[in-house]
Amino acid sequence: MPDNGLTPELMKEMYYMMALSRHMDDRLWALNRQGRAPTVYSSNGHEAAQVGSAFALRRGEDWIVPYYRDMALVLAWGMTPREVMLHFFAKAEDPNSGGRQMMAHWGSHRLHILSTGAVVATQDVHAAGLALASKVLKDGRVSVAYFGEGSTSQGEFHEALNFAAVHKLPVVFFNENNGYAISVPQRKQMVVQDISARADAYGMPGVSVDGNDPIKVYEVTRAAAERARRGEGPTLIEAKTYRFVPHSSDDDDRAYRSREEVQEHKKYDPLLMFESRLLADKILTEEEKADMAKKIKAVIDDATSYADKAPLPDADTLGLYVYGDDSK
Amino acid sequence: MPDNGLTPELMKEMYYMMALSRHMDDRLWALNRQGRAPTVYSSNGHEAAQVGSAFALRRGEDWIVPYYRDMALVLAWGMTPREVMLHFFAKAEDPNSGGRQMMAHWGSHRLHILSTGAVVATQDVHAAGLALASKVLKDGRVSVAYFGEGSTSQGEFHEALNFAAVHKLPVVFFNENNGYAISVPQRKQMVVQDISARADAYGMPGVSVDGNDPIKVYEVTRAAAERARRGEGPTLIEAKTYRFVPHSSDDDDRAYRSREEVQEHKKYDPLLMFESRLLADKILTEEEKADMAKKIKAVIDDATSYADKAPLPDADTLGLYVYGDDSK
Amino acid sequence: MAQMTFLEAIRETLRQELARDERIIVYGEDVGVRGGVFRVTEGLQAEFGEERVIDSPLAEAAIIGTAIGASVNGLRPIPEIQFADFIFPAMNQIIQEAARMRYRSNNDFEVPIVIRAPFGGGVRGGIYHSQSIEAFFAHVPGMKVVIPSTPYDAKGLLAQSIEDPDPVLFLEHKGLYRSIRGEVPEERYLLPLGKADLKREGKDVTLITYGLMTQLALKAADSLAEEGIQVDVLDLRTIRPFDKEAIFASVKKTGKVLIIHEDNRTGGFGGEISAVIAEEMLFDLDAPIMRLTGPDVPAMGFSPPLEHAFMISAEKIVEEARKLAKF
Amino acid sequence: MAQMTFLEAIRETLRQELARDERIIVYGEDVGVRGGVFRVTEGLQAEFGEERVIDSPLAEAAIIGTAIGASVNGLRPIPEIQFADFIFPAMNQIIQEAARMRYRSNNDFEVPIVIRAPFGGGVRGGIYHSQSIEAFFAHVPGMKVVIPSTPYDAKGLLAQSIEDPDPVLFLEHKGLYRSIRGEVPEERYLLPLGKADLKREGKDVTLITYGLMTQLALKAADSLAEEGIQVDVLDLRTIRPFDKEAIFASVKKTGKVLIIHEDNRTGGFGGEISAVIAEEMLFDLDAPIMRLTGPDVPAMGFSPPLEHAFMISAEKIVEEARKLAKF
Ligand SMILES: Cc1ncc(C[n+]2csc(CCOP(=O)(O)OP(=O)(O)O)c2C)c(N)n1
Ligand SMILES: Cc1ncc(C[n+]2csc(CCOP(=O)(O)OP(=O)(O)O)c2C)c(N)n1
Ligand SMILES: [Mg+2]
Ligand SMILES: [Mg+2]
Repeated sequence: MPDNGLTPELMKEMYYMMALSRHMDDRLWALNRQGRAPTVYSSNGHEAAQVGSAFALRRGEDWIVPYYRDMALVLAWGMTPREVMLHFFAKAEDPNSGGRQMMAHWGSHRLHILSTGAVVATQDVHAAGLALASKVLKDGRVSVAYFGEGSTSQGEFHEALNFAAVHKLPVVFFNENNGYAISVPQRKQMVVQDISARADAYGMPGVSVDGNDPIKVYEVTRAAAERARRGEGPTLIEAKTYRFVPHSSDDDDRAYRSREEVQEHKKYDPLLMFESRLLADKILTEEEKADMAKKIKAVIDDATSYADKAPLPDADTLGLYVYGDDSK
Repeated sequence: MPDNGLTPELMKEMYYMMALSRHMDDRLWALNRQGRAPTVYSSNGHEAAQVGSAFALRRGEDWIVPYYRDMALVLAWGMTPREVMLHFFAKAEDPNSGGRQMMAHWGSHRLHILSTGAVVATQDVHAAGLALASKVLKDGRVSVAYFGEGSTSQGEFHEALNFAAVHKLPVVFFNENNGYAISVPQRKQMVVQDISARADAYGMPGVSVDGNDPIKVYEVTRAAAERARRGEGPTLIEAKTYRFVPHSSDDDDRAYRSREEVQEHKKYDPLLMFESRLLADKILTEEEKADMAKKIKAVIDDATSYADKAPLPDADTLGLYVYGDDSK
Repeated sequence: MAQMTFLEAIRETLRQELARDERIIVYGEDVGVRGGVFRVTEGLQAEFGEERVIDSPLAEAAIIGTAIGASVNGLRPIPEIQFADFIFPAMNQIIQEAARMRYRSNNDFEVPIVIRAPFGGGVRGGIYHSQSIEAFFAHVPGMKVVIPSTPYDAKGLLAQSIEDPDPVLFLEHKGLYRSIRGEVPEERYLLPLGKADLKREGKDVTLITYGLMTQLALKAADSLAEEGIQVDVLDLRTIRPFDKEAIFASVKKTGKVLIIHEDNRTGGFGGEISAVIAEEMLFDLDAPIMRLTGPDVPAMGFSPPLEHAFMISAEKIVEEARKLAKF
Repeated sequence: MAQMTFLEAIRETLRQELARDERIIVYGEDVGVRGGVFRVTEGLQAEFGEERVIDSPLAEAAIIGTAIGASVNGLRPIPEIQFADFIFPAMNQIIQEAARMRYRSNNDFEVPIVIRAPFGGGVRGGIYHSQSIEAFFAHVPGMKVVIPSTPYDAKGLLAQSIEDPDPVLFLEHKGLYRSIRGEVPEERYLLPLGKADLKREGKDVTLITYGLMTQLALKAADSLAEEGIQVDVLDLRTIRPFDKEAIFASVKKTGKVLIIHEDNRTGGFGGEISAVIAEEMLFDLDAPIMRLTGPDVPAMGFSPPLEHAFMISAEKIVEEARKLAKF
């Protein structure tokens, strides 16, 4: 195996982030089912793709433009569990939106996570724009847009890739292909099997990778980021993965996919597979694993109770920050 | 040469249509320069692509959704020179828009030319929609969208092709690639050299053809239309050609391309090349050619004077046809 | 007569219309197998097949643009936009194409499509699942904009929208879907576009509104009646065209007007209503023309205090109407 | 002071700003080598290079969307939409993204971009090269909409728009580009957004307008003066925010209001202006609030009789103002 820069420590950190996200996600569903928050969007199943790619970038310095599926990504990028929970509970302190946006609409200037709305594929264009500035200002940053395969049907996906290719921008388009857009399976969304096949239309490299393997994802993302930093332009990456839970807590996925199908995919659970591998390779010990589990539980408990107690935004703040001069 | 269904008579008709369009175009520019009409959009240079494709379809039965560059197309499709001139002069009798739209915004329900606006790439989606109805209603029609290479940067181009591919619609996307979008050369518009390379992203066949050869264009269009009629779905055709005149009469192309470049392309003038070939192949005689030239002049003279004398729309009609119930 | 929710009335109308006219197709994101994210189209694909109830790719401009083409070539498409907030990628197709097609072709073409979209807030949707979008489209000549407030109206207006030869935007307030029930005749009936419905008669103040706000206004009217204030509740039902005659008749009677909408205030459709009154009825007025609207912030916040502060309520209506009555 | 056309004033301001601030980039379709289809950006690419004056692909959503991203990462983009009629494919990026970014992020992000777009008719542009689009954007919290009427104003307002920390739509009426000349100081100056300019003082009637219509109103004011009618010509300069104080001050004085815009009547911004007057100044009015606007047809016809029938003229203004004066 060529040196990919991944030390055992980094791999353990990756594993930790994946496990943290999975457990956070489980907690969010539990809280939702208890009626304590109205909506969950999950990264459950996508952890390897998200965490693997995050580790390949300069976290906090490069720009990411995530979508609602990307909790594992923003955790790996530096958002704390408390911050995620504050967002989930829509509290005033939520750094993503101050409780203004529904869960999973990420954003943090400090962390270089561009604020996101809900309209899919807009983030692709924004990432190209961030990269346009990097090219002009020569700041050495790479920008990465994250998006589902369904969103590639949008015109803005096409416009973003084309613009970025023409201007050789330092940007990576990172697709998390889970085979469904809510209930719509990929074959009703497009004829091609691989999202990466769309890269040729823009004269940029397209690469498909096993999105359940964080190391492979790390490697392709790293290569794409390096290429971007060298001034050679954008790359389209497709990480093939699966979503283990419904689209959101408002969805019921039994209407559109069989339990057998879901079970089949669970055989390739990215978290469990990575765990086995790290254990087998003796990168992770059973003891470390147990410690991490304990730590994760503590961190999530802390985040939950902190966020639970935090105040809601004041109704009087409704009119603030429509314009920059409002704050003066 | 395999039998492509093109009889000498049809080839002569093709030639006639190409020559008619070229001479119409020359007349439009002359009228514009005399101050008798404010704007010309030309098909000058694109005649082979447009006429060749028209002859491969069921003219008047299939649907075409042209763009402003397509005067030769609509003439070949059945619009009369008088109708074109009425449109150019924005007279009440103009069947395209009753003088409401600027020149080259074609449309005729009778001829199955869908009314077009100016926003590029919208027609791609409309053609897919016409074809969706054909699929449901099984009317056997094929729809064809025409568009420039610049317009393929628009999101709606992408959405149209994807939608058509998923639903296997009987539609053909016909690109007239002249290398420029007003002043912007293709290399600033996209990285790929061939528009047809964009077809793979939708899992549909893409084919590039010499757009200066009406026979070749005819053949690929015919194959695409047959494929569509067989229920096998859409095709993307790229006809490579050149525009010999500025983008419109408001443009000055010396700012963005050299006279040498234009002269170089004139060596491949589709009208002159086709004429030589028909003469060499003895499909057309010098005498027939002279007769046609005479007829064309007469037809254009007639159209010009007819349209010139025709009344302008009455100002009182301004409020008509905003809604269907207005007419009641 | 059957009691139905607002949502059921729409579903039943779609079913009845699909059965009545083979040219009708319904499509959009998740409308088929899943029956729509709100279940409005539940069961329709099973009943009418995959060719007439279509799960489309995730592309709003394509959804509307293909509907335009399909309508020209003989179908009667009823595309759905999953949330009104996501209609913006299709604005070009709606405004520049669907709404201008008849005019630009000098009546040679028409675009009979009905675009359905759930809109509005108060349902914990946050900034991107709560928006009111009607003002953008009510400004567009060539468009019609229909916004029903009851199950009965929803059926009659939807059937009429399908009959209409022009593009109709049919907006369904999410707050009505399951909260409002009412009697709905089984047989087909049509309610005209452009005619308001005086949902309650009074004499002191005119409340002019549409959609969910009509229900809130009716609640407010009850409370106001207890205070001895009698209000007209004029439900516009359609805002383009809108029923000036009905507005003028009510204003003539009361001399006092409160216009209510959830949409942002500045540039909202309330301004237009106010303007026609100020143009034509100025000397019939006994008080300033007042508007009670959503505030001028980009959209509704997600957190309950923010959502609550944004939303119109019966209480807020009572308060404003009372001020006017006492004016 | 130099005499300049409206168009030259904009070009010179862009040049001055590009020279002043390295973070500014100008881009759009044909703005580079060709200098724009109206020549507004002529010479800028030669002077500032291909990296700062960019010929972009033909894709409006990408133009605006990349400007958003670029502004977040440190640039000050001034994207151009070639004709305002072609802004619709970018509506989603403008309304849902640029205008909502600050609010949705609770002030963590801002989008300082200036979108320039030529708009308006009377120049033989027909349905798709003549439209007025301001009402769509004036309805959007988070947006600012600037519409200058003179070369002097164009410079000061464009410079201020560039300074502004929020997205600004800067609309340039094509009818002003070469027809209007005026003195323009060479040095940089800023005119505040949200402040109207009383371009002429009268006492009998208030004309409220913006853009090219200001010039027509000033012409009308001359004719009216000959008849002994003195009008206020209040040029709003920016319609979001708009200057209520200046409106109220003038209405207080004259008691008679004529609002003028070329945009379609129903749902146009005139309704909003009328509504705030009817809300706050009703008892200062001596006559109905009148609007003189483009008619409710999808857009301006191409043929001269149709274009002429659509357009506002000084004569039409005189006629309406005279009626009001005599009221
Ligand atoms: C423009 C737009 N239309 C519709 C929606 C509603 N919607 C939210 S998520 C979604 C499916 C997205 O699927 P995909 O891109 O595959 O991402 P996944 O959720 O599978 O990760 C839809 C239709 C939206 N957010 N934006
Ligand atoms: C959405 C949109 N943006 C901008 C324009 C202005 N415009 C008209 S034609 C044109 C260039 C089109 O180039 P291409 O598609 O290559 O067609 P060609 O004229 O070369 O045949 C532009 C930018 C438009 N009509 N529509
Ligand atoms: Mg997916
Ligand atoms: Mg071209």
